[in-house]
Amino acid sequence: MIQDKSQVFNTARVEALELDNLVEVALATMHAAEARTESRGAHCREDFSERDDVNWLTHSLYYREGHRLAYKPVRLKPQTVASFEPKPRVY
Amino acid sequence: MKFSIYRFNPDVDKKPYMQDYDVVLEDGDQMLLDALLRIKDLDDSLSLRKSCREGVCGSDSMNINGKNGLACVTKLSDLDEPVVLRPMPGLPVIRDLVVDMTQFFEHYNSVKPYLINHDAPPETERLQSPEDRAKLDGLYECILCGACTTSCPSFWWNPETFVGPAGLMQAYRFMADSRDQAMDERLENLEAPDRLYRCHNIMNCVDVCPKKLNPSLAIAKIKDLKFEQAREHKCNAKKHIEIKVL
Amino acid sequence: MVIELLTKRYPGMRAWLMQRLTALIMAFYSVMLLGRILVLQPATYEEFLGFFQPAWFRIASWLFWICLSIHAWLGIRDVFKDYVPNMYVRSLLLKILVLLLWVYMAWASWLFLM
Amino acid sequence: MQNNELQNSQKAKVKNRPKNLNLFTIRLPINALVSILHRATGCALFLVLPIILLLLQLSLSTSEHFETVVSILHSPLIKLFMLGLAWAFFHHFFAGVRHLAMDVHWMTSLMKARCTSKIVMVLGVLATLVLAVKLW
Repeated sequence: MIQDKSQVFNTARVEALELDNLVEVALATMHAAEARTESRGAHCREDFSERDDVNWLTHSLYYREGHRLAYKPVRLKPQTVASFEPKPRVY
Repeated sequence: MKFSIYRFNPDVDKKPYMQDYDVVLEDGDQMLLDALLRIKDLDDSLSLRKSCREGVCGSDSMNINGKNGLACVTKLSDLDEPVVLRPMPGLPVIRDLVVDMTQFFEHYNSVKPYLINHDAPPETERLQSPEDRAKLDGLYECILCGACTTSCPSFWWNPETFVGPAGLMQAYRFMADSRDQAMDERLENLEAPDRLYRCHNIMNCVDVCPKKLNPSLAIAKIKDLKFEQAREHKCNAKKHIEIKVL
Repeated sequence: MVIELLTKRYPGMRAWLMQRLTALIMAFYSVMLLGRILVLQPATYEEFLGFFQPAWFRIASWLFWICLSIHAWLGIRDVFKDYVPNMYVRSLLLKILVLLLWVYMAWASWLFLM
Repeated sequence: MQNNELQNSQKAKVKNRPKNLNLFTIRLPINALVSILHRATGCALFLVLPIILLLLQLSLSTSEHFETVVSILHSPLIKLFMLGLAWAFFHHFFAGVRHLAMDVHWMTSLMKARCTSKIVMVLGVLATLVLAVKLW
């Protein structure tokens, strides 16, 4: 509950609005991550430990209504530099 | 821990006043900013700027027990109680600990804090030798928190005209840059009697800088460049005459 | 090179440099004066007159006073700029300051050169 | 209309912003102390210029006047005043020398500047004390 009702530099209100956005982003991340059944980069899943470029070389798009997800292909033809083939990053 | 904090909300208050807080700290509260956030849990009407909480963004500069500094890098154990917190001196207070930095950034902008180079851009970056790069050490690190400028008496009394330590040090930062070509223009820009020469080496700026920089010395070096410029002009004038004679 | 910086082209540098140059001259004069007083220790009227008599000392003192006037003008002007925000009052005070300094200068010239 | 009023009230608020400039709440470091004393002593010295000129003129005019000046300078209160003045001179002198040194980048780091500030303070007082011993 915000006590501060001021119009001037009301950081309490700004932070409340920010929290709203943070929740939104957290939801989007959760749903998209849950749907992505593979592992790449920082996204690691114990149940799907392999990288899967055939099905998942794709952007995830999240829609708030009904937590719907859509997908968009990754553009692999950069304008100015040579393309870098997707492959597992192993060290 | 006891605090006494400057409060002013233009919506409610006619005049600023000091409000006392007694806050219970928890383990891990080491910096002043931690304590301020505890206070904000108790009283969300306390306004202050903050962002990175590690002395890089320069948002939470304030007057702490009479000395300007960043709340996030000021250790609680170093402070005498009650800790008196006030907004930075000499700038208009928007609310509580938040000051209006417009004037500060206008001065900063007035010294053209960017590289001026009229050569055609090369294929790659404009290169610099390690020695030339080293000349920028102690200058480029400024985070524009405003602690120096708002602790400077010359700025307090001449906020409209005096550029202030932060702006002047940035002016020198670009004069010292081997890639910059606007030395004459930059020196000319600071020649008006009150823009640069209001500095009286009081050194409050050096005293408070959270990055341990030395604007005072940078200002003295700008004056050196002035001498050099005058000498070069004379040499050039001589060359002119010699060419005419030839 | 220094001379050029004392022209109107560099108003800020000129004031700053003048303040330092006059300070330097006055510092040397002060040390000389103190030393002379300590060596000669004038106690009677005659001794004091003798102390003051040499032409070089009078001219040095006169030059000192010129430096003092410039130095005081620059210094007090800065003080007014800092603490007198009202432009009208400030310019009035500056005029009084100039007048005073000229009067002192005339007085000192009469004392030192006559 | 309402919007206008709101804007006007906002503008008024911006105009009436207070400044935190209560000098008693702001710490005065040693460097700043030496600096403000440099200014204060400078002003004091400027104010006594006519007195110095007057005394000089009197003591040069006749031997009677010279005696009067000497006796004036020997009264205890005046002596104290003269000592204060001497301190003002010495402080202004030493602080000025420090200024000149810093102009040529001598002793410009914070630690060194603090050190020279302390030296200036001590030298000013010391020189005055030496003079006091001489006078009494």
